[in-house]
Amino acid sequence: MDLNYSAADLQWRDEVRRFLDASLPADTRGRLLEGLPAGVEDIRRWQRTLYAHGWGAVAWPERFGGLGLSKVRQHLFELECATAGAPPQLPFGLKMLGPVLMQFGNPTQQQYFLPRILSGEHWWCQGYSEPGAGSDLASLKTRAVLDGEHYVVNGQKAWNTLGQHADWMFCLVRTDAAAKPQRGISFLLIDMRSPGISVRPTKLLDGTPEVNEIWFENVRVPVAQRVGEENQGWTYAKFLLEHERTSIAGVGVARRAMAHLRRVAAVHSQGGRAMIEDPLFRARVAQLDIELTALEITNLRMISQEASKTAPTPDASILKIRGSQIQQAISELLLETIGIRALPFAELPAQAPASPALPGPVHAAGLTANYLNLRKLSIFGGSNEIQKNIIAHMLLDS
Amino acid sequence: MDLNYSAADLQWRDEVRRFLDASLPADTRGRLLEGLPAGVEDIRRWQRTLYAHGWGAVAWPERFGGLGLSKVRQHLFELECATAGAPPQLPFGLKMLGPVLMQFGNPTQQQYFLPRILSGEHWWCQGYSEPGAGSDLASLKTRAVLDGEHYVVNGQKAWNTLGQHADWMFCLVRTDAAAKPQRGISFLLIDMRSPGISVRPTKLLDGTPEVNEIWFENVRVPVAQRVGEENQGWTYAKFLLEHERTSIAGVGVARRAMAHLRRVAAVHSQGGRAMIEDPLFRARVAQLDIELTALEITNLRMISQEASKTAPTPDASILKIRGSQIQQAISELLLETIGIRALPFAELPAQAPASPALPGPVHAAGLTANYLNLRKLSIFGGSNEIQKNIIAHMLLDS
Amino acid sequence: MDFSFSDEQGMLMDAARRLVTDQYGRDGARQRAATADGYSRATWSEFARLGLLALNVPEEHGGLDAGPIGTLAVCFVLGEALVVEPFLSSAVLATLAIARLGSPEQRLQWLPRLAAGEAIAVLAHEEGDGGPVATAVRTVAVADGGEWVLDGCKSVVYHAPAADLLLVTARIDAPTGAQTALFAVPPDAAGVALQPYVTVDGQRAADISLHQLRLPSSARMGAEVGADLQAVLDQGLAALCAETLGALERLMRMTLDYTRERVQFGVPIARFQALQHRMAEMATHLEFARSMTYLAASQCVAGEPAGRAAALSAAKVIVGQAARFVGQQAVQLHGGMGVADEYGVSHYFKRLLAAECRFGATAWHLTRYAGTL
Amino acid sequence: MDFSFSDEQGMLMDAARRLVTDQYGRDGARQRAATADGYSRATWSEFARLGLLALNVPEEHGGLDAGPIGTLAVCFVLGEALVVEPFLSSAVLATLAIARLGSPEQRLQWLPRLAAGEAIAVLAHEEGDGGPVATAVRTVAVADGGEWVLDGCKSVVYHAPAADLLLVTARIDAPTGAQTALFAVPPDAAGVALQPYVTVDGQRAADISLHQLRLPSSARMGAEVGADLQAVLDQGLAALCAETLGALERLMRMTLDYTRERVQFGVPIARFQALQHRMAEMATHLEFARSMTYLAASQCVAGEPAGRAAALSAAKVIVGQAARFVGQQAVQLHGGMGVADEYGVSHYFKRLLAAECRFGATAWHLTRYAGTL
Repeated sequence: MDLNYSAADLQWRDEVRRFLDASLPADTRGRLLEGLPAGVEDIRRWQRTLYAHGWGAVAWPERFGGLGLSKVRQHLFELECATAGAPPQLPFGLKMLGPVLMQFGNPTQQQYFLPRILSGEHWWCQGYSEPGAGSDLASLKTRAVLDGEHYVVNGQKAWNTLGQHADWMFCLVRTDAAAKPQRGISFLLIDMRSPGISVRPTKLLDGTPEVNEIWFENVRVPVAQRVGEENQGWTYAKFLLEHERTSIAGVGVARRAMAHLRRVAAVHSQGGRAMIEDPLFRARVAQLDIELTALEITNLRMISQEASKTAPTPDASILKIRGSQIQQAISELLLETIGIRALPFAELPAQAPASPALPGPVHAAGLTANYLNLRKLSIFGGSNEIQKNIIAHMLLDS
Repeated sequence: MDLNYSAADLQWRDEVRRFLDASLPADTRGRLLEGLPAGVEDIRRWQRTLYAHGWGAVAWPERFGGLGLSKVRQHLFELECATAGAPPQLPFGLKMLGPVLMQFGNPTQQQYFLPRILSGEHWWCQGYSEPGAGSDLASLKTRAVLDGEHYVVNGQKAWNTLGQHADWMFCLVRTDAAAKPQRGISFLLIDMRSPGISVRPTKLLDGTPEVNEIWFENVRVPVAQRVGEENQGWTYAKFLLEHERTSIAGVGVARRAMAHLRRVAAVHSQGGRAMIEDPLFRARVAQLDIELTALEITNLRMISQEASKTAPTPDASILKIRGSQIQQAISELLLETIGIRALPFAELPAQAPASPALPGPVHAAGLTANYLNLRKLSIFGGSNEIQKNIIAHMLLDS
Repeated sequence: MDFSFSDEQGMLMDAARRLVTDQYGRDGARQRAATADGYSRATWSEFARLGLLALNVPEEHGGLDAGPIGTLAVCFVLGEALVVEPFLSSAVLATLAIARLGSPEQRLQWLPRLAAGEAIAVLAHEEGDGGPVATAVRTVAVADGGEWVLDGCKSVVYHAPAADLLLVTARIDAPTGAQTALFAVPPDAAGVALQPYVTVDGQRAADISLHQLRLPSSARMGAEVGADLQAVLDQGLAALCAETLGALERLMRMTLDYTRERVQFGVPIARFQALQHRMAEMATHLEFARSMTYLAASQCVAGEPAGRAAALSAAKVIVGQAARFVGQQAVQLHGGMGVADEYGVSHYFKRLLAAECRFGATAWHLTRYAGTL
Repeated sequence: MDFSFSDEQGMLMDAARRLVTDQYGRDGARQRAATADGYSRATWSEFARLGLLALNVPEEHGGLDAGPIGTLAVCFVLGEALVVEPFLSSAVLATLAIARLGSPEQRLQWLPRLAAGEAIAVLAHEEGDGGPVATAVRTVAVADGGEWVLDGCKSVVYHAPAADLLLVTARIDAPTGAQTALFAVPPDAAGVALQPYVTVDGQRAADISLHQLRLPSSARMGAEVGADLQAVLDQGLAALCAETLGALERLMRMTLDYTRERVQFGVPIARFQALQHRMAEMATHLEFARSMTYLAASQCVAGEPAGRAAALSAAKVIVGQAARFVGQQAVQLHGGMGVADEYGVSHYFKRLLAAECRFGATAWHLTRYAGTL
């Protein structure tokens, strides 16, 4: 047992830091370190920058253009990027579809799609949830009927994240209505410019149009864009959900938020005293900082031991719950730091580096929006209630 | 709306205070104000004292020897007694069986038993829970078979509080095994000296023998000791459970504990500073003190509005949950006040006014036992989980 | 000990409920938030017509003088519908301030107009330093040749953009120590600058800066105003608690309804015990908040100042924690519907969030209460 | 980055597990608690026979020098069974103190005897003022004609009643400032008085008062011992975390088993979602406690002092909060069985409670950590 990074790991970290120093745009960095979310263009530009450096997908195997990094070095990469103020890499292509294509896609699919994920040319989105099937994916209703060399897709997807910018969607559709709920589902890749698709962005609590409702009306999808076998989509979806969870804890983003909290609490005064000097407030910051350390060690422990697992574990669910709770709690403390200055509110502009135009201290401008936005963390991607169900079943059935 | 006590209520409170000043034994008072539990003899003696003053059962109607007090004055009486350091009056006869006998007992039963409850001559206990039927009373198995003028009772009761001192037990028994679970139950009064009863006291976490297992082996109970109709016992039990809950919040006891917490925290130092001067600790005391105020107002509001209720409410369950949580939380803070001095441990002597013989400050002696003992509050009398079920059903089915 | 409303208070609630039903419908708060003013002048006239703006006007000026309990009754109903008209700002805080502290001329000038809905006044006191304390003022008033000169800043003054009159607190350094004073200030006076904005709960507020603002000596209201101003602030806090209680109760009801209707895994999600227990906890928070809201109003009727301060802080802590818990859990139990801005939960969540921050946040009141132990 | 145990550490765990299986059975802790000594000398000999008492003895003295990770591995297993023999007191704390600070003679005199189980030593340091800090000593040592004279009190010294040697810390006021010094003290020396008692977790401890205790100069161990003593205390805290983790894991398992077996309302109570979610939360606390226990031991291997102090405080906070939550919920989910002293849960609950209080309570460590922010 040795909880220190190896010298080689630390070398990698230093390399990442040098790269970030040199290549992360100052406007993006400034915006993210102030607690504001990355804009769409920040995300696109950063993926292009990483790709140009050969780091478009550090976790992918080398034969698909990745670095084949160990899990620990993946963690270091994400941690360093996040704490430096880099935008997130979109998970839909890189972490979700990519591994599915590598495992189940045919060579044509792999050769066409994987490089375009890597370069950022294709923005992918996920078509899983539906209005009546949020947590309960197996009850999805969007139908695809075979018509010669095409599937004809009809139905509706909901809570689709950032799909209004997407070029492609990977999508679960029902291809056999007679089968049991989890059978009869297929996994299709759909060009978002196909006729018959309409997209309606929905604002979240903070006013950002981050999720969409998407309707399919007789959308024709070539059979060649089905991944794997017909009616086996549930298998691929499960595989994907497992891969989605590698960096589910969000340690890097939480570390960035914690640093931000400490900066704001040192600057903002209430009653003539910087908030960080208030013993109660300071203790709450300390509690969260400790929990974040426990989350990070737990994350490292779980990914280190992943290779030696013999049975499924509730690890990912534990990380998802605590990760979301900690991020939400940091956002709450940030809000409390500024007291009454949490009240003035404006929706965030979409692009770096602008803050919302509000009177009062600049550091207060995005904090309310941030708090509101992060309420989603305990709901999307499998609510914390669903995660607890998973944990309990694993504990009790083992 | 007026949340102040009326002048007449305050007069009553002053009368109670004068009585307590004059009549509450100093040894009992000292012991209870130090956070130690009342001994069996404290309880017996106090009931005799109250009875002699005509206050054996202030809540009972005057025709049965009570004062017919309003709910608000009952609250004041219990509050004043508890905060002054008076022992509890045992609820089994006064609050549970008494009202059942007044409502459903025949005149013979009323005339024999009620005065003996009032005087303290009869110590009653409750025979509800069984090893396989704790929260789930309807599944009880103790059988009573009619044999001439007697029922013959066989079975086992569990988690019986203080029955080792009892003269009588009111008891739920199954008289019709073929009926549905809640039918076929009868309500018997059993003389604890009947042949065939054996009692085994069980120690709780703090070492006090507070609950018992009780076995019945061919115990003969005269039919005249059945309350009400055969197989209608569930009706009486439900009536009883509702009456049990009048002072379920435990405001008085919690107020006494809070006063004790503030005394100990002002006296006990850690790191050269009285605990109450530690801002974090003080804030936790403040939070609890506030919650206790909210509990008291809620209790008063709910009992004030009881008369005008048209439908069942979750009031009692809300009071039980929050009352037990607050008492437990006070006991936790008391424990934390004394730091490492919580470690020395001895079981409490049964009689007033002695504290356990331990080195270290006297105020620390009973705190660990108190914390351990009070874990029962969220379990006995319908666990907090059961209470939440009740609340949810009332909310959702209304 | 009486927890019921009088017949008169019941009639006030009925009036408020009628107004809300007629004027607000299902989406009134959201519609108003999208307008330039952020509230409806037509609705404001309706408030006046129903007599609700005279609630805190003394009887001698033709008002109802309904007191803190009457105010509670009305604010509770307004909170249920998330009413955004400046009731709390003008008809509670400012009206009370003028009634208590105004000169006979000022009372005659303003109270009838406020009661008739012809003018809106706001109290500009808070400067961002924490709690609703009359003496916490850094804005300075200096006497200069028969005039007063004010310099300072006021933070997040709700409904200031709509106001015809600002009641501004300032500190006067007198030989006997600093005093709080109150001034009647026209919003368009030279030296007054408003920075208006939308608040998180969709209302309108402004920061107000006062720079060499010159006022005639008649602008000063009352002399040493500390105790009266504190009583006004206390009633404002009690009214905010009542509004918040209304919002809490409606949100609880919405959550119960939603979980009964929403089907997942083949059953209404209200059947899931974990969610049932969560709702039981929400209901418990709600009942505590109700009790403490009643206590707060009751203390404003009869409490002596020190006990009143402790009780109000206790109430704000309980109501604030209820707002946090019930708000967050309502969002969580609504799932995607909870975080989508277009559904109703969002609006309630944000109003509850604003209530947490206004009149001193939960932590501030907890610390003040701890100081009284 | 490696979270696995080495083969050697695995063998230590196996040895400990063998000992526990052979010696403890189902009820070993409870049986021992009921005896006069509070532990079993036979078991102690078995510890020695298996080499476990040499765990922290340097190799030059024939020991295993297994370090903090080896100690973690063993203490985890001992915690699972609630072992009450003085392993942490004597084989970790006192053995490390002598190995680090004893003179060659003291090491030769004591280490072989401690490893052989022929003697028990305890470190008497804590004085009731909070945390495990080397410099927090009020007991005074004064030089007097070639001897030392000690006066002071030590609080809640675990296993002191069984000790053949007390290692007592005291403060010496030197011209360069106060120093912490360590003294080897025979428990039967004149001026030493023990007040023995049972602790809440059924172990044995004593308060120790030192009154004009005269010691030869050779009794002093080392010179300025602060840094080494701190390292020993830190290892003790890490070992306590490991013990606690073992107890937590076993209690979690017991709770899962119980809820699968206990039937209410016709089904095993493990089917109730509210209880399932509670157990999921318990498991989450457990996993955090595991991570931080590993971090604590790892920091004792390699951390620099300031970072080590912060990490240890963080670990104690997480482990202490896990002990509180898992302990209380295990009792709650066991219902009546949870609060009845004769069932197994009771013993685990009390051991976890004791762990919360020892080596600085949760609040103390949280405050210390907050000071490092």
